[in-house]
Amino acid sequence: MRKIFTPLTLYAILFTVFLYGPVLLMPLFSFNDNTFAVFPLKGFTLKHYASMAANGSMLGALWNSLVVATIVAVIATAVGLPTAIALTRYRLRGGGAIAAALMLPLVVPSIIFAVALLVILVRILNVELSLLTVGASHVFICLPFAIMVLMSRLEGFDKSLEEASRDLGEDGWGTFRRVTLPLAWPAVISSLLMCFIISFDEFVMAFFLSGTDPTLPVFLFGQLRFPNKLPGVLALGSLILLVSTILVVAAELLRRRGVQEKPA
Amino acid sequence: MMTEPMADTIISLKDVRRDFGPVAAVDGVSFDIARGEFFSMLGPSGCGKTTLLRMLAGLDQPTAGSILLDGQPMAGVPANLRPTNMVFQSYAIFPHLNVVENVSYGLKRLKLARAEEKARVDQALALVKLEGYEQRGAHQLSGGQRQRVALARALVCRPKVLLLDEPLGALDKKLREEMQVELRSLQRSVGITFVFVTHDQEEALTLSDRIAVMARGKVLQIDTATGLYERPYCREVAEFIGTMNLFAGRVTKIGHEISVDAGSIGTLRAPASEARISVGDAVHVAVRPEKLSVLTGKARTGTNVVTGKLVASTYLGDRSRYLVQVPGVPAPVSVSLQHDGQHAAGVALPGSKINLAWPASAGIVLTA
Amino acid sequence: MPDAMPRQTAAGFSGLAAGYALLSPAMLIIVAMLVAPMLALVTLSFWTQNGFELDTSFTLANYWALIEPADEPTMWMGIPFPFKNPVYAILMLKSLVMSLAVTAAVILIAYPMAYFLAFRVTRYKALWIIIITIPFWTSYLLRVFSWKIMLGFNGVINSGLMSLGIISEPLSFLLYNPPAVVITLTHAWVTFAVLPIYVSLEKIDRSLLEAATDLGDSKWQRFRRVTLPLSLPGTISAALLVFIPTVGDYVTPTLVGGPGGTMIGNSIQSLFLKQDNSPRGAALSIVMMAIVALLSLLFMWAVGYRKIRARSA
Amino acid sequence: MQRIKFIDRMSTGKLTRREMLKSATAFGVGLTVLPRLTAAAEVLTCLEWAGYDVPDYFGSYVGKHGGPPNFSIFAGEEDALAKVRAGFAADVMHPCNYSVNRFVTAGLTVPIDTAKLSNWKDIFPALQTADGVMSGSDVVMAPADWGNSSIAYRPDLIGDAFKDGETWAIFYDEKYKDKVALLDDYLVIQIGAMVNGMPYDQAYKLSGADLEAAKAMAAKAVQINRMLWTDATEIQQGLASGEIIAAYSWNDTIKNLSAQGIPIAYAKPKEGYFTWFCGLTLLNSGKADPALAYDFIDAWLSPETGKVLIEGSGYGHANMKSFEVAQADAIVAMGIKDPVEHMKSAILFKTMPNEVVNEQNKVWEELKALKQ
Repeated sequence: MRKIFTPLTLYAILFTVFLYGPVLLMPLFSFNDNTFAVFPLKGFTLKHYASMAANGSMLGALWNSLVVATIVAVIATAVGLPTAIALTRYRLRGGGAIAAALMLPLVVPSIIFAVALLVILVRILNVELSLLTVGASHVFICLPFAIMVLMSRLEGFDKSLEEASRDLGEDGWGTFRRVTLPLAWPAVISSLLMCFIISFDEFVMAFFLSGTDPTLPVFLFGQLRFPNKLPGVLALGSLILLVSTILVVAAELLRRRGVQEKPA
Repeated sequence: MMTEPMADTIISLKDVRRDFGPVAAVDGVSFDIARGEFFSMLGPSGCGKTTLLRMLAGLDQPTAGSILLDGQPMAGVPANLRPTNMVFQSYAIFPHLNVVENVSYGLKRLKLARAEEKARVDQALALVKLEGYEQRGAHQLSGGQRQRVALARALVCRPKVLLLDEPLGALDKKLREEMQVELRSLQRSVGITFVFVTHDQEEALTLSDRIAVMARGKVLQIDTATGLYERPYCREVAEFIGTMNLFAGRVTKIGHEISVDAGSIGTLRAPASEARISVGDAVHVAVRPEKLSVLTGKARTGTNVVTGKLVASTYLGDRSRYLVQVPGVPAPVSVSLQHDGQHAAGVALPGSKINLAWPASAGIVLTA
Repeated sequence: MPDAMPRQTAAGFSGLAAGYALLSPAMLIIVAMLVAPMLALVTLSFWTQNGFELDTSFTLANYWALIEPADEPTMWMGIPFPFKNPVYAILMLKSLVMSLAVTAAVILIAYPMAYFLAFRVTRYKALWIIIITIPFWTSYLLRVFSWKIMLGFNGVINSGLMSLGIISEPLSFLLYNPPAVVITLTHAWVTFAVLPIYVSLEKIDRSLLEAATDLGDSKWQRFRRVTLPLSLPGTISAALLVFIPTVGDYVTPTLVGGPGGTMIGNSIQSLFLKQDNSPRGAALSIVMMAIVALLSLLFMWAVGYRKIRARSA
Repeated sequence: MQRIKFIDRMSTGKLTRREMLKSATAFGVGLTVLPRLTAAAEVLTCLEWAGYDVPDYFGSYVGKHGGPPNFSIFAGEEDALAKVRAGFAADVMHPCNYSVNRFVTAGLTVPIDTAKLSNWKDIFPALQTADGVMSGSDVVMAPADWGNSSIAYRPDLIGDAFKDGETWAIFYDEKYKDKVALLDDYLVIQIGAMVNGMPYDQAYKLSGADLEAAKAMAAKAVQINRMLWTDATEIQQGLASGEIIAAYSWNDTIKNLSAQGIPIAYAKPKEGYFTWFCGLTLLNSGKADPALAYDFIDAWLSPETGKVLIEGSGYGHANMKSFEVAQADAIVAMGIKDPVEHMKSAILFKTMPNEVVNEQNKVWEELKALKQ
């Protein structure tokens, strides 16, 4: 009786094709024996991967981005969660205005923030530009996203669950840890993922606020200007794609094994 | 099973089956429901009653078998096109709509004239006594009010059959009893067939014209409240409805009465049974607590007597409840005694020896 | 704020103090990183710049320059712009239109996907969600570049259409124009929109959907009358999430837009970096922010966001 | 590094109580923006173009100091200027002659003492005194790399566009709509004026009413050009795929496309072609020992660096000796027979007054915005 192939499934597949279509050109051209990413393809080569592996500063930039994005995702979500709880669970005076203020970073073009922050950080606070300044600016631009995602989840679930936990003897922290957090978990994961992606990909802030350690987008922006460097960049893009795919599949397999090990 | 054709059948189930993977939630069920009947499905959770109800609504499809609704086969008819409406266990009040919008939800597709739609909504709200709550939002209603909205919303569509999935489960006892009365009178006044799912036997007995007792996906017995109580078909039904004392034994003779050798307590006699029984079968003789009496003198003929020790007695005002340990019977025998002068309150003391008697006609022979 | 039922705080929480305490880390970050730059920006917009020197005497000239009327309106796409410096108004309008187009496209594309995730996927939900986020682990710049290959002269689309014999000459209108910016931005933001919509769909009590069916709704009616209204909060979040930042984007127009694809962000960037006129740049950004904020509020008001939120809470 | 130093100083008791307190407070204020207040950098910091942060270009510096300096990458001089003006501390910056004036005017530079540069004597004399190198009597930029800006075109696709001689007019000709590409720069206005007969000496400083008059040509170019490119990859891809048949290009386009076997020619248009050069400038915000900065600049000026530049990317180098050590065919591939003669025949970009830069930028942005 159950229909497996519905129009909606077909749509989901088309959607995935739309998402991946342009992205998969990267691996395609990374194996193409041509400096230029144009059709027709010339021949198979691995030399672009060799040139990428030899490019120490590119790998350094990749590492910088991974570290920054991970820390930013954790901090933004950790700060966003109590904020979302406060905004959904308490009837705060001025809560609406606060919520609106928290969304402001979305409205301001990042270049303006970047320049203004640069002046404030360097001129007034006398802070040296580094990955920390990039990270701080990323936490700032990720916060609205984290809060939005978390709020939409927290608004949904029954408050009596938290009250039940209090009733069963948990204190505020225990209730948070044993009830609120597990229930908000899908949104926490969404928030972490979203913040990671935003930070990993953010260019303008990083461009202005990085010191002598570039993040990957800043580095790539420079590299893309050199036609000779392009294939190496495509090789890196493909590798990132491959690694993230492997990670995801591995995580899913582990998860499923974990599920099966539980007695039915 | 009782499947004789009824004069005016509205629902007819034939060998309905629903499998979830290897588990049969509903395992070959057949019965009919008459037009205008208040029909309940009673059973412990997981017995398949809700699944059966959802199949009537069209929210679930049978794996096999057929459902006829007012003579029409329902296979392939989606829920929205069936002449049934449902009151959900959670009430499923639309949170984005107010009371009137909720109640008129099902009317929109009929494209009635505004006045008529309003008249029908008002009538439905009056029926469930919710006048004055028209503009309330779903989150501003109490549990009882939500239940009434759900009822009005379903009734306003004038379904041929109203399906109710434990609609009183979330209400407190007083409100529940009130609602039971209202539900019953409502059903009489609108004359619509109600199919009611519950796990509360008292509720089922109070409300229903007939009750289907279910277990493990099967219907054990369909009968009126009296029928279920007085003439259970099997031990399971007997134990599910009210309290039942059971004495195990083996059939030794079948005549106009049945004789059962119950081991150490001797031979028990019981009236002939509808069930197919032959000599040598292992059976139970079942007897309700209120059919037992404490024997003070000599037993009359045609009376079964057992002897035991009183372990507990509870004073309940109009009656007392005794628990009597009878040697050879695993569970203590439960006795309910009316305080009608014959038995004074608090006569027997725990530990004292006691003789219990019941007329042979009060017992029932149940197979295994 | 008037409200029918005042929200209760969770039992035992010491009320408002705890609430504000929970807010404080975020507030601290926002104040430090938002208020200070914003104040700087507002102050700057009232100053003038001569070369590299800032004249700190108060003036409204920067705002006046944005709306100063002219005798002869400048025509652009058949629309008259009666300003002395019509470029700002033109770019503002163009940016808004492009951004709205992106938002509409993103929501239209993301909604069915979110619906699929919420209602059709049962066993591999997490896997699906991660699958749609994987492409975003690669750099945005690379994805934009990939779109150039897709849309370009010898790109996938042109090569494909030519090998199928549908066209004989490569189509050149695919790249370096506003539609290219819209396509690229849509691709870039669509996953961000899927997540909040998915969350709000996932939250919908399934018995509400059954109730709607039971009350006679076909699948489509049920969607229109129950699913869609109940998923509006997430959908609106998603729309704002996309609309607001894309208005001020300037990297994508630079990369794929060609001269016709420039947006207001490019103008702001040029004022700050190339024309040594940061005060006017600041004024332009403030006006842009105000317009975006106003439009967002208007939009939320129009769809009755508050009402929806209050009811579904 | 800083942290190790900090701990080291703390353990040896060199850290004062006040410094400790300051650091501790700063640490408490925000872990996220952990400021490094002890700012005596022992490493040179260079603001460099993306892609030029490779040791090949400053081999002798690496040889002497054991490693490369720190780099902060920029993609356009405007970004770099904004960053430095905002207070970013760097010792050396790599501007080009047409933009260095903006750094000088902004008061960010320090004059260079050429006596400290061993390679200065071998710099092309034309470059030693060129526009942009000198600010008054001071040397503010040590010229290092140079190249040309001219028309790169596909001879196989160009048709008869250049039958009357190679010309910039192709970018302003309706016939070549969507087949040509200029740079995204106000230079489009200046070249437009040159096509109309104005010499570069006047075109580069167009302003006011003259600039208004020159707008029409540029507006035409905005409509006609397929794109206005912002990076070299974009334009080389376009030429490689045949999407573009002629483009404003630097020398590396010729080198890269020929290497892929794509027919490509570098025009000598009748209106003239351009030479740009870039060099190294000392910034006043630098915190490192100036001797390090001079070592770095000197490394850039060495013939070895020139050889790498000529052979590797097809650009010229300011040191005359580079052309002696570089492979002859690499020099020919650049389209250069006699470097000295070559430099004379090209138009050297001029330093524009800052106000003119602003004004032309404004007009240029407006022209692009008004494209229908």
